[in-house]
Amino acid sequence: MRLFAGLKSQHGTCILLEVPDPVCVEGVRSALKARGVWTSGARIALNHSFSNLDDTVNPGDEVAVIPPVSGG
Amino acid sequence: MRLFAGLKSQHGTCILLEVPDPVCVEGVRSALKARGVWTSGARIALNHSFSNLDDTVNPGDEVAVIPPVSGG
Amino acid sequence: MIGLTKDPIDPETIRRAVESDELGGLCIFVGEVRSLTSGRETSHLFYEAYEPMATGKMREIAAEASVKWSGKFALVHRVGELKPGDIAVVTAAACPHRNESFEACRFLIERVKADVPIWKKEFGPDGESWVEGETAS
Amino acid sequence: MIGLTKDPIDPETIRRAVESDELGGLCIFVGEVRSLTSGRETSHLFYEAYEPMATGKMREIAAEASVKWSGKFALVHRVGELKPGDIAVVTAAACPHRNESFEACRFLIERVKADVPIWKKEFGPDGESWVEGETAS
Repeated sequence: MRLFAGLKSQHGTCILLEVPDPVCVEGVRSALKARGVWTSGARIALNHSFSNLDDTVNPGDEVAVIPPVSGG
Repeated sequence: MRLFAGLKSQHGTCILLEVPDPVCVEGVRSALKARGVWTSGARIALNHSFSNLDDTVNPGDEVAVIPPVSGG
Repeated sequence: MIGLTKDPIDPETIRRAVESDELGGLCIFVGEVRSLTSGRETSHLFYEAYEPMATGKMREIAAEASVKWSGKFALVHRVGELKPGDIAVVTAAACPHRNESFEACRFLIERVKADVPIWKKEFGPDGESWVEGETAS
Repeated sequence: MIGLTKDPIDPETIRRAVESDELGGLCIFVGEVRSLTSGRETSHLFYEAYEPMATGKMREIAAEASVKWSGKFALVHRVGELKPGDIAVVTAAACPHRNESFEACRFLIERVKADVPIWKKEFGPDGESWVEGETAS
Protein backbone atom coordinates (compact mmCIF):
# COMPACT_ATOMS: atom_id res chain seq x y z
CA MET A 1 0.00 0.00 0.00
CA ARG A 2 1.35 3.40 -0.94
CA LEU A 3 0.80 6.34 1.39
CA PHE A 4 1.05 10.08 0.84
CA ALA A 5 1.00 13.43 2.65
CA GLY A 6 0.05 13.23 6.34
CA LEU A 7 -0.34 9.44 6.36
CA LYS A 8 3.14 9.08 4.90
CA SER A 9 4.59 11.30 7.63
CA GLN A 10 2.98 9.05 10.26
CA HIS A 11 3.34 5.60 8.75
CA GLY A 12 5.99 5.78 6.00
CA THR A 13 5.81 5.64 2.22
CA CYS A 14 4.63 2.08 2.08
CA ILE A 15 2.96 -0.39 4.43
CA LEU A 16 2.14 -4.06 4.21
CA LEU A 17 -1.42 -4.96 5.09
CA GLU A 18 -2.76 -8.47 5.72
CA VAL A 19 -6.18 -8.96 4.19
CA PRO A 20 -8.43 -11.93 3.40
CA ASP A 21 -8.15 -13.41 -0.12
CA PRO A 22 -10.15 -12.49 -2.17
CA VAL A 23 -10.71 -8.96 -0.90
CA CYS A 24 -12.55 -5.96 -2.25
CA VAL A 25 -11.69 -2.28 -1.75
CA GLU A 26 -14.13 -2.07 1.13
CA GLY A 27 -12.23 -4.86 2.92
CA VAL A 28 -8.94 -3.04 2.41
CA ARG A 29 -10.45 0.15 3.77
CA SER A 30 -11.72 -1.64 6.91
CA ALA A 31 -8.26 -3.15 7.49
CA LEU A 32 -6.64 0.27 7.09
CA LYS A 33 -9.08 1.90 9.49
CA ALA A 34 -8.55 -0.90 12.03
CA ARG A 35 -4.80 -0.14 11.89
CA GLY A 36 -5.39 3.59 12.21
CA VAL A 37 -4.03 4.25 8.74
CA TRP A 38 -6.83 6.48 7.54
CA THR A 39 -7.82 10.11 7.32
CA SER A 40 -11.23 11.67 6.84
CA GLY A 41 -12.24 11.95 3.18
CA ALA A 42 -9.50 9.63 1.91
CA ARG A 43 -10.12 7.48 -1.18
CA ILE A 44 -8.42 4.29 -2.31
CA ALA A 45 -6.74 4.18 -5.72
CA LEU A 46 -6.27 0.91 -7.56
CA ASN A 47 -3.68 0.92 -10.34
CA HIS A 48 -3.71 4.74 -10.50
CA SER A 49 -7.49 5.15 -10.65
CA PHE A 50 -10.00 5.93 -7.95
CA SER A 51 -11.76 2.71 -7.02
CA ASN A 52 -15.29 1.69 -6.10
CA LEU A 53 -15.87 -0.07 -2.77
CA ASP A 54 -16.87 -3.32 -4.50
CA ASP A 55 -13.86 -3.48 -6.87
CA THR A 56 -11.82 -6.66 -6.31
CA VAL A 57 -8.19 -6.19 -5.31
CA ASN A 58 -5.95 -8.70 -7.07
CA PRO A 59 -2.38 -9.75 -6.25
CA GLY A 60 0.02 -7.36 -7.97
CA ASP A 61 -2.44 -4.44 -8.00
CA GLU A 62 -0.96 -1.10 -6.94
CA VAL A 63 -3.07 0.11 -4.03
CA ALA A 64 -2.74 3.62 -2.60
CA VAL A 65 -4.51 5.72 0.02
CA ILE A 66 -5.33 9.15 -1.41
CA PRO A 67 -6.01 11.73 1.32
CA PRO A 68 -8.07 14.75 0.19
CA VAL A 69 -5.86 16.40 -2.42
CA SER A 70 -4.49 19.92 -2.05
CA GLY A 71 -2.85 20.78 -5.36
CA GLY A 72 -3.27 24.08 -7.14
CA MET B 1 -20.48 65.63 -34.39
CA ARG B 2 -17.96 62.84 -34.61
CA LEU B 3 -18.81 59.68 -36.52
CA PHE B 4 -17.26 56.21 -36.49
CA ALA B 5 -17.32 52.85 -38.27
CA GLY B 6 -20.11 52.45 -40.85
CA LEU B 7 -21.51 55.97 -40.35
CA LYS B 8 -18.05 57.41 -40.95
CA SER B 9 -17.74 55.48 -44.22
CA GLN B 10 -21.08 56.92 -45.36
CA HIS B 11 -20.95 60.47 -43.99
CA GLY B 12 -17.31 61.26 -43.14
CA THR B 13 -15.47 61.68 -39.83
CA CYS B 14 -17.34 64.76 -38.77
CA ILE B 15 -20.62 66.45 -39.66
CA LEU B 16 -22.21 69.73 -38.73
CA LEU B 17 -25.76 69.52 -37.50
CA GLU B 18 -28.17 72.44 -37.01
CA VAL B 19 -30.21 72.08 -33.85
CA PRO B 20 -32.42 74.36 -31.74
CA ASP B 21 -30.72 76.16 -28.82
CA PRO B 22 -30.96 74.88 -26.08
CA VAL B 23 -31.06 71.24 -27.16
CA CYS B 24 -30.96 67.98 -25.29
CA VAL B 25 -29.51 64.66 -26.46
CA GLU B 26 -32.94 63.51 -27.61
CA GLY B 27 -33.17 66.56 -29.90
CA VAL B 28 -29.76 65.78 -31.37
CA ARG B 29 -30.80 62.19 -31.97
CA SER B 30 -33.99 63.30 -33.78
CA ALA B 31 -31.99 65.66 -36.00
CA LEU B 32 -29.51 62.88 -36.81
CA LYS B 33 -32.27 60.42 -37.67
CA ALA B 34 -34.00 63.05 -39.86
CA ARG B 35 -30.74 63.39 -41.81
CA GLY B 36 -30.31 59.62 -42.08
CA VAL B 37 -27.18 59.68 -39.93
CA TRP B 38 -28.14 56.86 -37.61
CA THR B 39 -27.78 53.13 -37.21
CA SER B 40 -29.81 50.72 -35.11
CA GLY B 41 -28.56 50.48 -31.52
CA ALA B 42 -26.35 53.57 -31.71
CA ARG B 43 -25.80 55.72 -28.62
CA ILE B 44 -24.75 59.33 -28.28
CA ALA B 45 -21.62 60.20 -26.31
CA LEU B 46 -21.20 63.62 -24.75
CA ASN B 47 -17.64 64.58 -23.81
CA HIS B 48 -16.48 60.93 -23.97
CA SER B 49 -19.30 59.48 -21.83
CA PHE B 50 -22.53 57.80 -22.83
CA SER B 51 -25.35 60.31 -22.42
CA ASN B 52 -28.93 60.20 -21.22
CA LEU B 53 -31.67 61.43 -23.55
CA ASP B 54 -32.45 64.41 -21.30
CA ASP B 55 -28.83 65.62 -20.90
CA THR B 56 -28.39 69.17 -22.21
CA VAL B 57 -25.91 69.66 -25.03
CA ASN B 58 -23.90 72.84 -24.55
CA PRO B 59 -21.82 74.77 -27.08
CA GLY B 60 -18.30 73.32 -27.12
CA ASP B 61 -19.40 69.85 -25.99
CA GLU B 62 -17.84 66.99 -27.94
CA VAL B 63 -20.73 64.98 -29.36
CA ALA B 64 -20.25 61.60 -31.04
CA VAL B 65 -22.48 58.89 -32.46
CA ILE B 66 -21.39 55.49 -31.12
CA PRO B 67 -22.67 52.60 -33.26
CA PRO B 68 -22.86 49.24 -31.46
CA VAL B 69 -19.24 48.50 -30.60
CA SER B 70 -17.36 45.48 -31.93
CA GLY B 71 -14.04 45.41 -30.09
CA GLY B 72 -12.52 42.28 -28.66
CA MET C 1 -1.87 48.42 -17.72
CA ILE C 2 -5.02 49.90 -19.12
CA GLY C 3 -5.55 51.30 -22.58
CA LEU C 4 -5.05 51.06 -26.31
CA THR C 5 -1.91 50.14 -28.20
CA LYS C 6 -0.82 50.08 -31.83
CA ASP C 7 1.89 47.51 -31.03
CA PRO C 8 1.58 43.74 -30.56
CA ILE C 9 0.28 42.82 -27.11
CA ASP C 10 2.40 40.56 -24.91
CA PRO C 11 0.18 38.66 -22.44
CA GLU C 12 3.15 37.81 -20.23
CA THR C 13 3.95 41.49 -19.70
CA ILE C 14 0.34 42.01 -18.65
CA ARG C 15 0.45 39.02 -16.31
CA ARG C 16 3.55 40.40 -14.62
CA ALA C 17 1.87 43.79 -14.26
CA VAL C 18 -0.95 42.32 -12.15
CA GLU C 19 0.78 39.52 -10.23
CA SER C 20 1.66 39.92 -6.57
CA ASP C 21 2.60 37.64 -3.65
CA GLU C 22 -0.75 38.11 -1.92
CA LEU C 23 -2.84 37.33 -5.00
CA GLY C 24 -2.89 33.58 -5.55
CA GLY C 25 -5.32 33.42 -8.47
CA LEU C 26 -4.67 35.00 -11.82
CA CYS C 27 -7.05 34.71 -14.75
CA ILE C 28 -6.14 36.01 -18.19
CA PHE C 29 -8.33 36.23 -21.25
CA VAL C 30 -6.65 36.59 -24.65
CA GLY C 31 -8.83 37.40 -27.67
CA GLU C 32 -7.19 36.62 -30.99
CA VAL C 33 -8.26 37.33 -34.55
CA ARG C 34 -9.83 34.23 -36.03
CA SER C 35 -9.17 33.11 -39.60
CA LEU C 36 -12.86 32.22 -39.93
CA THR C 37 -15.86 34.19 -38.60
CA SER C 38 -19.27 32.58 -39.04
CA GLY C 39 -17.87 30.56 -41.94
CA ARG C 40 -16.35 33.59 -43.73
CA GLU C 41 -12.60 33.83 -44.24
CA THR C 42 -10.85 36.85 -42.76
CA SER C 43 -7.67 38.08 -44.46
CA HIS C 44 -7.20 40.89 -41.95
CA LEU C 45 -9.06 43.26 -39.64
CA PHE C 46 -8.82 46.93 -38.91
CA TYR C 47 -9.68 48.11 -35.40
CA GLU C 48 -10.68 51.74 -34.98
CA ALA C 49 -11.24 53.37 -31.60
CA TYR C 50 -12.71 56.63 -30.43
CA GLU C 51 -9.49 56.98 -28.52
CA PRO C 52 -10.10 59.39 -25.63
CA MET C 53 -13.47 57.83 -24.85
CA ALA C 54 -12.16 54.26 -25.21
CA THR C 55 -9.30 54.93 -22.82
CA GLY C 56 -11.65 56.62 -20.36
CA LYS C 57 -14.13 53.74 -20.53
CA MET C 58 -11.37 51.19 -19.95
CA ARG C 59 -10.23 53.04 -16.84
CA GLU C 60 -13.84 53.23 -15.67
CA ILE C 61 -14.25 49.45 -16.16
CA ALA C 62 -11.09 48.72 -14.15
CA ALA C 63 -12.37 51.02 -11.41
CA GLU C 64 -15.70 49.17 -11.39
CA ALA C 65 -13.83 45.86 -11.03
CA SER C 66 -11.87 47.30 -8.09
CA VAL C 67 -15.14 48.09 -6.34
CA LYS C 68 -16.46 44.56 -6.85
CA TRP C 69 -13.29 42.56 -6.13
CA SER C 70 -10.02 43.20 -4.37
CA GLY C 71 -7.10 42.59 -6.67
CA LYS C 72 -5.21 44.02 -9.61
CA PHE C 73 -6.71 44.37 -13.05
CA ALA C 74 -5.45 45.03 -16.57
CA LEU C 75 -7.13 45.52 -19.92
CA VAL C 76 -5.39 46.33 -23.17
CA HIS C 77 -6.88 46.51 -26.67
CA ARG C 78 -4.93 46.78 -29.87
CA VAL C 79 -5.91 49.16 -32.69
CA GLY C 80 -4.90 49.29 -36.36
CA GLU C 81 -4.46 46.41 -38.77
CA LEU C 82 -4.41 42.85 -37.39
CA LYS C 83 -4.07 39.48 -39.07
CA PRO C 84 -5.50 36.10 -38.04
CA GLY C 85 -3.61 34.86 -34.98
CA ASP C 86 -2.80 38.38 -33.76
CA ILE C 87 -3.93 39.30 -30.26
CA ALA C 88 -6.70 41.92 -30.28
CA VAL C 89 -7.43 42.16 -26.57
CA VAL C 90 -6.16 40.94 -23.21
CA THR C 91 -7.93 41.25 -19.87
CA ALA C 92 -6.34 40.04 -16.65
CA ALA C 93 -7.40 39.83 -13.02
CA ALA C 94 -5.18 38.85 -10.09
CA CYS C 95 -7.15 38.19 -6.91
CA PRO C 96 -6.53 36.45 -3.60
CA HIS C 97 -8.62 33.43 -4.73
CA ARG C 98 -9.40 31.83 -8.05
CA ASN C 99 -13.15 32.32 -8.03
CA GLU C 100 -12.86 36.10 -7.99
CA SER C 101 -10.11 36.04 -10.59
CA PHE C 102 -12.36 34.20 -13.06
CA GLU C 103 -15.35 36.41 -12.30
CA ALA C 104 -13.38 39.64 -12.55
CA CYS C 105 -11.57 38.64 -15.76
CA ARG C 106 -14.90 37.70 -17.33
CA PHE C 107 -16.43 40.96 -16.17
CA LEU C 108 -13.59 42.94 -17.77
CA ILE C 109 -13.91 41.35 -21.22
CA GLU C 110 -17.73 41.48 -21.19
CA ARG C 111 -17.65 45.18 -20.33
CA VAL C 112 -15.04 45.86 -23.04
CA LYS C 113 -17.22 44.10 -25.60
CA ALA C 114 -20.33 46.00 -24.51
CA ASP C 115 -19.17 49.55 -23.91
CA VAL C 116 -15.69 50.45 -25.14
CA PRO C 117 -15.98 52.43 -28.41
CA ILE C 118 -13.88 50.22 -30.66
CA TRP C 119 -15.06 48.87 -34.02
CA LYS C 120 -13.61 46.35 -36.37
CA LYS C 121 -13.69 46.27 -40.13
CA GLU C 122 -13.33 42.82 -41.64
CA PHE C 123 -11.47 42.25 -44.91
CA GLY C 124 -11.95 39.00 -46.78
CA PRO C 125 -12.44 37.50 -50.22
CA ASP C 126 -15.97 38.98 -50.33
CA GLY C 127 -14.79 42.53 -49.65
CA GLU C 128 -14.74 44.65 -46.54
CA SER C 129 -17.37 45.53 -43.96
CA TRP C 130 -17.66 47.31 -40.64
CA VAL C 131 -18.91 45.09 -37.85
CA GLU C 132 -21.46 46.75 -35.60
CA GLY C 133 -22.52 44.99 -32.45
CA GLU C 134 -21.10 42.01 -30.75
CA THR C 135 -19.89 39.05 -32.73
CA ALA C 136 -19.66 35.68 -31.06
CA SER C 137 -15.93 35.86 -30.38
CA MET D 1 1.08 20.29 -22.52
CA ILE D 2 -0.26 18.10 -19.78
CA GLY D 3 1.57 16.89 -16.72
CA LEU D 4 3.89 17.58 -13.81
CA THR D 5 7.13 19.49 -13.84
CA LYS D 6 9.94 20.16 -11.36
CA ASP D 7 10.95 23.31 -13.27
CA PRO D 8 9.38 26.78 -13.18
CA ILE D 9 6.24 27.01 -15.31
CA ASP D 10 6.14 29.59 -18.12
CA PRO D 11 2.51 30.59 -18.83
CA GLU D 12 3.46 32.06 -22.20
CA THR D 13 4.84 28.70 -23.40
CA ILE D 14 1.54 27.11 -22.39
CA ARG D 15 -0.47 29.81 -24.16
CA ARG D 16 1.49 29.21 -27.36
CA ALA D 17 0.92 25.48 -27.05
CA VAL D 18 -2.87 25.90 -27.19
CA GLU D 19 -3.29 28.90 -29.50
CA SER D 20 -4.43 28.48 -33.08
CA ASP D 21 -5.89 30.68 -35.84
CA GLU D 22 -9.36 29.15 -35.55
CA LEU D 23 -9.58 29.54 -31.78
CA GLY D 24 -10.40 33.17 -30.98
CA GLY D 25 -10.81 32.87 -27.21
CA LEU D 26 -8.07 31.83 -24.86
CA CYS D 27 -8.47 31.69 -21.10
CA ILE D 28 -5.54 30.97 -18.82
CA PHE D 29 -5.58 30.40 -15.08
CA VAL D 30 -2.34 30.82 -13.15
CA GLY D 31 -2.23 29.69 -9.52
CA GLU D 32 0.62 31.18 -7.53
CA VAL D 33 1.89 30.50 -4.02
CA ARG D 34 0.55 33.15 -1.68
CA SER D 35 2.67 34.69 1.06
CA LEU D 36 -0.34 34.53 3.39
CA THR D 37 -2.89 31.71 3.71
CA SER D 38 -5.84 32.33 6.06
CA GLY D 39 -3.73 34.89 7.89
CA ARG D 40 -0.73 32.56 8.34
CA GLU D 41 2.60 33.43 6.74
CA THR D 42 4.06 30.91 4.31
CA SER D 43 7.84 30.77 3.92
CA HIS D 44 7.66 27.99 1.32
CA LEU D 45 5.61 25.02 0.19
CA PHE D 46 6.45 21.52 -0.86
CA TYR D 47 4.21 19.87 -3.46
CA GLU D 48 4.22 16.09 -3.58
CA ALA D 49 2.41 14.07 -6.24
CA TYR D 50 1.54 10.43 -6.70
CA GLU D 51 3.17 10.87 -10.07
CA PRO D 52 1.83 8.14 -12.38
CA MET D 53 -1.70 8.62 -11.11
CA ALA D 54 -1.48 12.43 -11.20
CA THR D 55 -0.29 12.40 -14.80
CA GLY D 56 -2.99 9.91 -15.76
CA LYS D 57 -5.69 11.98 -14.05
CA MET D 58 -4.52 15.14 -15.79
CA ARG D 59 -4.75 13.43 -19.18
CA GLU D 60 -8.20 12.16 -18.25
CA ILE D 61 -9.33 15.68 -17.31
CA ALA D 62 -8.09 17.10 -20.62
CA ALA D 63 -9.93 14.32 -22.44
CA GLU D 64 -13.11 15.16 -20.51
CA ALA D 65 -12.75 18.81 -21.53
CA SER D 66 -12.34 17.74 -25.18
CA VAL D 67 -15.66 15.91 -24.96
CA LYS D 68 -17.43 18.97 -23.52
CA TRP D 69 -15.86 21.70 -25.68
CA SER D 70 -14.01 21.86 -28.97
CA GLY D 71 -10.62 23.47 -28.55
CA LYS D 72 -7.14 22.86 -27.20
CA PHE D 73 -6.40 22.39 -23.52
CA ALA D 74 -3.34 22.41 -21.29
CA LEU D 75 -2.75 21.74 -17.60
CA VAL D 76 0.60 21.74 -15.88
CA HIS D 77 1.34 21.43 -12.16
CA ARG D 78 4.68 22.00 -10.53
CA VAL D 79 6.07 19.69 -7.83
CA GLY D 80 8.86 20.16 -5.31
CA GLU D 81 9.70 23.23 -3.27
CA LEU D 82 8.01 26.53 -4.16
CA LYS D 83 8.24 29.99 -2.65
CA PRO D 84 5.59 32.74 -2.48
CA GLY D 85 5.11 34.19 -5.95
CA ASP D 86 6.09 30.95 -7.71
CA ILE D 87 3.59 29.47 -10.12
CA ALA D 88 2.14 26.18 -8.84
CA VAL D 89 -0.36 25.43 -11.59
CA VAL D 90 -1.49 26.68 -14.99
CA THR D 91 -4.60 25.62 -16.88
CA ALA D 92 -5.39 26.95 -20.34
CA ALA D 93 -8.24 26.55 -22.80
CA ALA D 94 -8.31 27.86 -26.38
CA CYS D 95 -11.77 27.67 -27.94
CA PRO D 96 -13.55 29.24 -30.90
CA HIS D 97 -15.43 31.64 -28.59
CA ARG D 98 -14.73 33.24 -25.24
CA ASN D 99 -17.60 31.72 -23.29
CA GLU D 100 -16.33 28.16 -23.81
CA SER D 101 -12.76 29.20 -23.08
CA PHE D 102 -13.75 30.55 -19.64
CA GLU D 103 -15.92 27.54 -18.87
CA ALA D 104 -13.30 25.03 -19.98
CA CYS D 105 -10.43 26.74 -18.16
CA ARG D 106 -12.50 26.85 -14.98
CA PHE D 107 -13.44 23.19 -15.42
CA LEU D 108 -9.76 22.23 -15.75
CA ILE D 109 -8.63 23.94 -12.55
CA GLU D 110 -11.65 22.75 -10.55
CA ARG D 111 -11.01 19.17 -11.63
CA VAL D 112 -7.30 19.46 -10.80
CA LYS D 113 -8.15 20.75 -7.32
CA ALA D 114 -10.68 17.98 -6.75
CA ASP D 115 -9.07 14.86 -8.16
CA VAL D 116 -5.39 15.09 -9.06
CA PRO D 117 -3.32 13.37 -6.33
CA ILE D 118 -1.06 16.26 -5.37
CA TRP D 119 -0.60 17.50 -1.81
CA LYS D 120 1.10 20.52 -0.37
CA LYS D 121 3.04 20.89 2.81
CA GLU D 122 3.15 24.41 4.19
CA PHE D 123 6.22 25.75 5.99
CA GLY D 124 5.93 28.89 8.08
CA PRO D 125 6.98 30.46 11.37
CA ASP D 126 4.64 28.05 13.23
CA GLY D 127 6.21 24.94 11.71
CA GLU D 128 5.18 22.65 8.89
CA SER D 129 1.95 20.87 8.07
CA TRP D 130 0.44 18.82 5.29
CA VAL D 131 -2.66 20.34 3.79
CA GLU D 132 -5.44 17.86 3.13
CA GLY D 133 -8.46 18.97 1.16
CA GLU D 134 -9.07 22.10 -0.75
CA THR D 135 -7.85 25.43 0.49
CA ALA D 136 -9.50 28.59 -0.76
CA SER D 137 -6.83 29.39 -3.32
